Amino acid sequence: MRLHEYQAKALFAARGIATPPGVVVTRVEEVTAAVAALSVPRCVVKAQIHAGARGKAGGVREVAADEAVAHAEALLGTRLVTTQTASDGLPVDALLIEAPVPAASELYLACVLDRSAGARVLLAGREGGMGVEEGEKPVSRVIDTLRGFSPYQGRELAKAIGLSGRAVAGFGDTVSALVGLAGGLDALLVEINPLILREDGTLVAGDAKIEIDDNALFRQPALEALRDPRQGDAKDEEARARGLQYIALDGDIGCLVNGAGLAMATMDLIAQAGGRPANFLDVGGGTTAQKVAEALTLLARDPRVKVVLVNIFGGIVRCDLIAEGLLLAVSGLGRPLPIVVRLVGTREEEGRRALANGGLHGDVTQSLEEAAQLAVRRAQTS
Amino acid sequence: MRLHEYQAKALFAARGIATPPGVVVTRVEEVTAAVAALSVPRCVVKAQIHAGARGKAGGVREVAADEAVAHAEALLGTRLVTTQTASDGLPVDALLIEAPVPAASELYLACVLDRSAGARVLLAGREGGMGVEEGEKPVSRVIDTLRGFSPYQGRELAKAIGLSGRAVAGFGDTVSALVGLAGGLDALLVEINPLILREDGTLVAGDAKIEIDDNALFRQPALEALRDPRQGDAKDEEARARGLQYIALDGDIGCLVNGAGLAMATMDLIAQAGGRPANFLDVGGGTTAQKVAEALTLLARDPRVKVVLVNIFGGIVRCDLIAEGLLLAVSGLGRPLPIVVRLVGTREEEGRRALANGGLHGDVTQSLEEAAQLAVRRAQTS
Amino acid sequence: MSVLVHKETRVLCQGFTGKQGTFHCQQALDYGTRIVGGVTPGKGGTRHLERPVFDTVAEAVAAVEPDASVIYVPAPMAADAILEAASAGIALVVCITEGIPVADMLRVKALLPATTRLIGPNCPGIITSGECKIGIMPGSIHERGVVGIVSRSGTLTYEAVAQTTAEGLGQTTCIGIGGDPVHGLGFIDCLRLFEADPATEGILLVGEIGGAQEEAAAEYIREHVTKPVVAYIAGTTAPPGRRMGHAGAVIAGTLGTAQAKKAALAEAGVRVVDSPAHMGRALAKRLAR
Amino acid sequence: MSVLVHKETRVLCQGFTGKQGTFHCQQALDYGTRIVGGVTPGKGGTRHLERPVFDTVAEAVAAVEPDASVIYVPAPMAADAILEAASAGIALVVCITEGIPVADMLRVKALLPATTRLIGPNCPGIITSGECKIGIMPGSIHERGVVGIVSRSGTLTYEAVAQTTAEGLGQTTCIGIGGDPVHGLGFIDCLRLFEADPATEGILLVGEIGGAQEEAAAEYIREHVTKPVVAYIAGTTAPPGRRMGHAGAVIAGTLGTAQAKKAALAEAGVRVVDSPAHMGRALAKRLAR
Repeated sequence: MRLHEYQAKALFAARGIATPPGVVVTRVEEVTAAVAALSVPRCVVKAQIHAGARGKAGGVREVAADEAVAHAEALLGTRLVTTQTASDGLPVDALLIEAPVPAASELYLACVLDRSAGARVLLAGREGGMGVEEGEKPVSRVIDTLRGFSPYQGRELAKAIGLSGRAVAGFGDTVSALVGLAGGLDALLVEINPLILREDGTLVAGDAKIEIDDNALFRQPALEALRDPRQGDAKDEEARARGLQYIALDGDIGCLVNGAGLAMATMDLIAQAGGRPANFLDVGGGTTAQKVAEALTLLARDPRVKVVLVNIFGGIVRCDLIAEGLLLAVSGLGRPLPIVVRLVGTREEEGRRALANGGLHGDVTQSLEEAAQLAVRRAQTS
Repeated sequence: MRLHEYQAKALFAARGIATPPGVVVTRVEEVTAAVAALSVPRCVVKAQIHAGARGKAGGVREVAADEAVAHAEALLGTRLVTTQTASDGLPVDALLIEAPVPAASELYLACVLDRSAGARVLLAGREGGMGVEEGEKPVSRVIDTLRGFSPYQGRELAKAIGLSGRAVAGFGDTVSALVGLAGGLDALLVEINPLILREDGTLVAGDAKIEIDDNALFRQPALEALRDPRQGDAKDEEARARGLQYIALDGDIGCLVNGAGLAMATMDLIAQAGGRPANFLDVGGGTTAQKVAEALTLLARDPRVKVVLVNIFGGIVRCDLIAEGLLLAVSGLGRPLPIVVRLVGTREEEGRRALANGGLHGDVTQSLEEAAQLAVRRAQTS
Repeated sequence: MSVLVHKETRVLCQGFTGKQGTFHCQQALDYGTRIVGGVTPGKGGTRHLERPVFDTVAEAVAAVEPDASVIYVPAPMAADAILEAASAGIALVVCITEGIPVADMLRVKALLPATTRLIGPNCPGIITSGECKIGIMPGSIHERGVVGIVSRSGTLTYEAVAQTTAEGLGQTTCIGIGGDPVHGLGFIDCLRLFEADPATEGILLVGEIGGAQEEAAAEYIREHVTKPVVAYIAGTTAPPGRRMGHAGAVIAGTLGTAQAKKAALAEAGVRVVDSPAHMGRALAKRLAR
Repeated sequence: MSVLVHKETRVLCQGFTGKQGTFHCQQALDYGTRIVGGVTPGKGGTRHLERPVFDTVAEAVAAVEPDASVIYVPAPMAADAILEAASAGIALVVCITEGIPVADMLRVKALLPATTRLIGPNCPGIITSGECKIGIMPGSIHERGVVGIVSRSGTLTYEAVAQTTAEGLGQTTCIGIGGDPVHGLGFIDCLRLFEADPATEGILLVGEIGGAQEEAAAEYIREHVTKPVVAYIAGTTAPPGRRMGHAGAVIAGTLGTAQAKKAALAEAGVRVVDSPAHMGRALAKRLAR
């Protein structure tokens, strides 16, 4: 789960990491008061969406205080498209209006979960901001899981990236706070980019990115309130609520698969056959007829979906139950939708028989490749 | 810092440790409503003081619901004397009124800071309640500081004390919660005695004792609100606020010493000379004239104090400053109070000269033993 | 021969009396696996599936001497179950549970003694065809044979199994290492085992996007594996930055793409198939059958 | 001769530019101690007391090669300072700071490498008379001589020093091990050092109520110490259950009483004095001077 910049900055501030004076607004009418509260001649208006690269897309802009209302009006309620969003962008429902912070330089600092290290890792660099991708590789330090982190390691990291003077102590404190946050929040990533170094040697978090381990949300009850369902694809969220793994893609072939690996493989097969998947969807290893029915209904509601490819390897889950689920949903789809079914494994014959008897109008096959090819053909001809 | 039972139980409950239904009252008028809220035929009335052995002293008693008001009236506002309090007891400002919990047996469970292990240690026993002192020695398990605690260790501890069935899981959960509390609160001790095992195998904390590491209070801001200054000697609290280490004792010779070891040694010397110290007081290694003056004033306010023995080994602290502090306070003591001064170390001559010039009416010596003997003699003759 | 488990392997189940544990242990028993008992705190002393139930793994170890333990404990307590098994000295721990917090797995990783091998979590388990099934894979598709299979995915593994069975190759042992970013045995551990196992003639490696395990495996294969290896990598068409179901299956920036993995493996002499339908056939060809 | 520190010992100071660090380092310099630099994060590159200031201990180690570090860092950050010194490879760390949370010291204890000796915290420090003063003790009362002193208390140590000086015995090295329940060097470590030091002819041990260190020391003395030992234990009249100033000075139940400690020491052949005024005289008698 990702947090908005303003939410992450509130968590930063509570841990003693300095953030620019700022106010969150969700309606244009609130902007005047927000700017007045900051009492600055210029301000930075930042679109709050769950994606980066906002600056180049116009989602982060410094404007004169008296232009803030007009700029907010142009952003609020629109969808912002950046290089990191899907082609339809993400809704701008909130703006963070901040006082500008003059920077002597922009640093980079993050605490990430590194799978190859099997540990949390600190990353720090002299070139933050937009330059982080091109600049020198950040310095990295593994945090030993059992020994834990000690604040002096943060100061040593400050020296390792060449800081001196007052900034050494401040950077060390910031690292300590960051590590505390990552552990306390079960975060996969806590990133400050840029971490603004001011002329006087103090540090301010210019941006804030926090990503939480979804698996740990059960023990982070306070974070549930920070979820913004509008930042995900609506179907992603609905699927999540139903215990399905769903990711929207740009194609026209709906996929309904059990297992994440097989779901990816199905997408690959569709592409090899010359088609484009509309989604990734994993109904899970131990799925039920009800879940399959819900998944099919979900897919059918996407108008771009021209055909649905069902690919099930029945192991624990029985093919006859899958068939039952499909039949449960198919009559209520509200539109004629070709379905290609590949159904193998436990009770596959019973499953195929049920489909035939139940009057499912579709192609049924045992072959992985044939199923993909059939689906692509149906999509092209419908 | 010690917490009251009702405060500790609230912290227990927040961690999922079951506690008996209970209500805290501070006035007799609240008792009827409290008993009604519990809606039980009998209830347990428990005096909230910072000392154990309350049961034998009448501070914990089960009464019929309609006797609760009368019993509360007899307790509230009195001072309860137990084998663990000073002879004048501690004030009963609050009562915890609880529903009785029928016990199949009473267990013992604690997480203590063990100095010889250099680690936190779990203690668990089958014989809790009043029997903990006489019964079998509790089973102990060291918690490795770096490896930390894992819940299965709690279940293994349950087996080690011979629990079976449902209680194994419940006891394991309780141990996990206890360890979490101890670490989270910087506690030196978290104890549940008795931990009531009910017939159905569930567990309830019959009592709750938590002692916090004073040195860690700076990072436990929420706990400051739980401090009950009336449970300490008033002078203890005042001294604490002034950065002095003070402990009230039963004698008549006030002690003003720099250093904890020397302060204890001074008490020992007084006793050897046949006298009784009125207090332990350490003005600290790096004390100031102001602190010394405040300490002397504090001692003089105790009517039992017949003489003050000042014992200073000037190291970092200069004897002339000590003398200055004594002179600062002595005129404002409001009563004639003999003072015996033993002043050695850095600038001792300047100090003694200052005392003489300043008109301090007392005995000044360099000898440790002579000082104690003088003080005892003055106390006997005044 | 086989790797890690065989018909004599004595298997304990943690989370024995739960729905998952009950169902899959029954399946395993039907397959012929020697389930010797189970652990469910609070139910010690009872019996379940005609096997004894214990409160702790330590007790179970003393009573029934298991060689391996399979874990069906819910995610919030699963890491603790792994540590309990390891602390009781069990040599092979197979954790099926999915959804374990990563921070918990970091701690497991740091505490796991060298004497305990962990498979998973979030994996189908391990099976030696016809001998010992530990996990949730459908036993019926497995046949005794010559292929060692190691995979990050569940149902895609079944695909690989079914194909090698259909080709008449069969399997020695099939290991699902799991889809989580922090897990126990990796590709290299399994490759080492298969290389050393006389009964294994060829190896099928099923990878997916995310991380750099496949690249490391390629390096290892180049240096240490003499047996033919066929690989399939799922997720060639997966978009970057999105978690494809598995917590570990995500392309981060330029790291973890299927293209890079395929290239590394091909370079190491592995036959990489583009289609998941061709795994069995390609291996049969390599084994010249 | 002496133990742990001598006139060649190069000493670093953490918390160098603070009020405490400045005052006591000046005193140490006046005593002749070789203070070679200090650490104050954020002040690296400046100079203080005519010595270089560094941001980190690692930098200081590279530049001025200290043998020991003395810590005057405030309590909330003092444990971190100890760990920093240890991680930079400093062999002797003397922590003067009082009021460090016990949990922090547990972590220090667990992380401290065997190559680093810690004295303190909450202690006056260590001094080899006439050679090297690391800590807050008044240098003027010390005289070169033959007595090794080890003590849990501060000003009571000065009492012991003054008495041995007055008796004409003087001291080799005087070590304050500190009054906290969890600390570095203990009585036994110091007894071992004094026993091995040819210049030390007799040992003065100053204990107090709380814990069981004195009892353990008695055991050690019986088995391993051949030199005369005199001991005083403060707190014979202290009430149980109250912390007498030092966090470690508390009688818990029947544990940690002065009586038990005195008895154990006497049993081990130690001359135990009842009066703190008799420490020096008793040792002089033992040494037959």
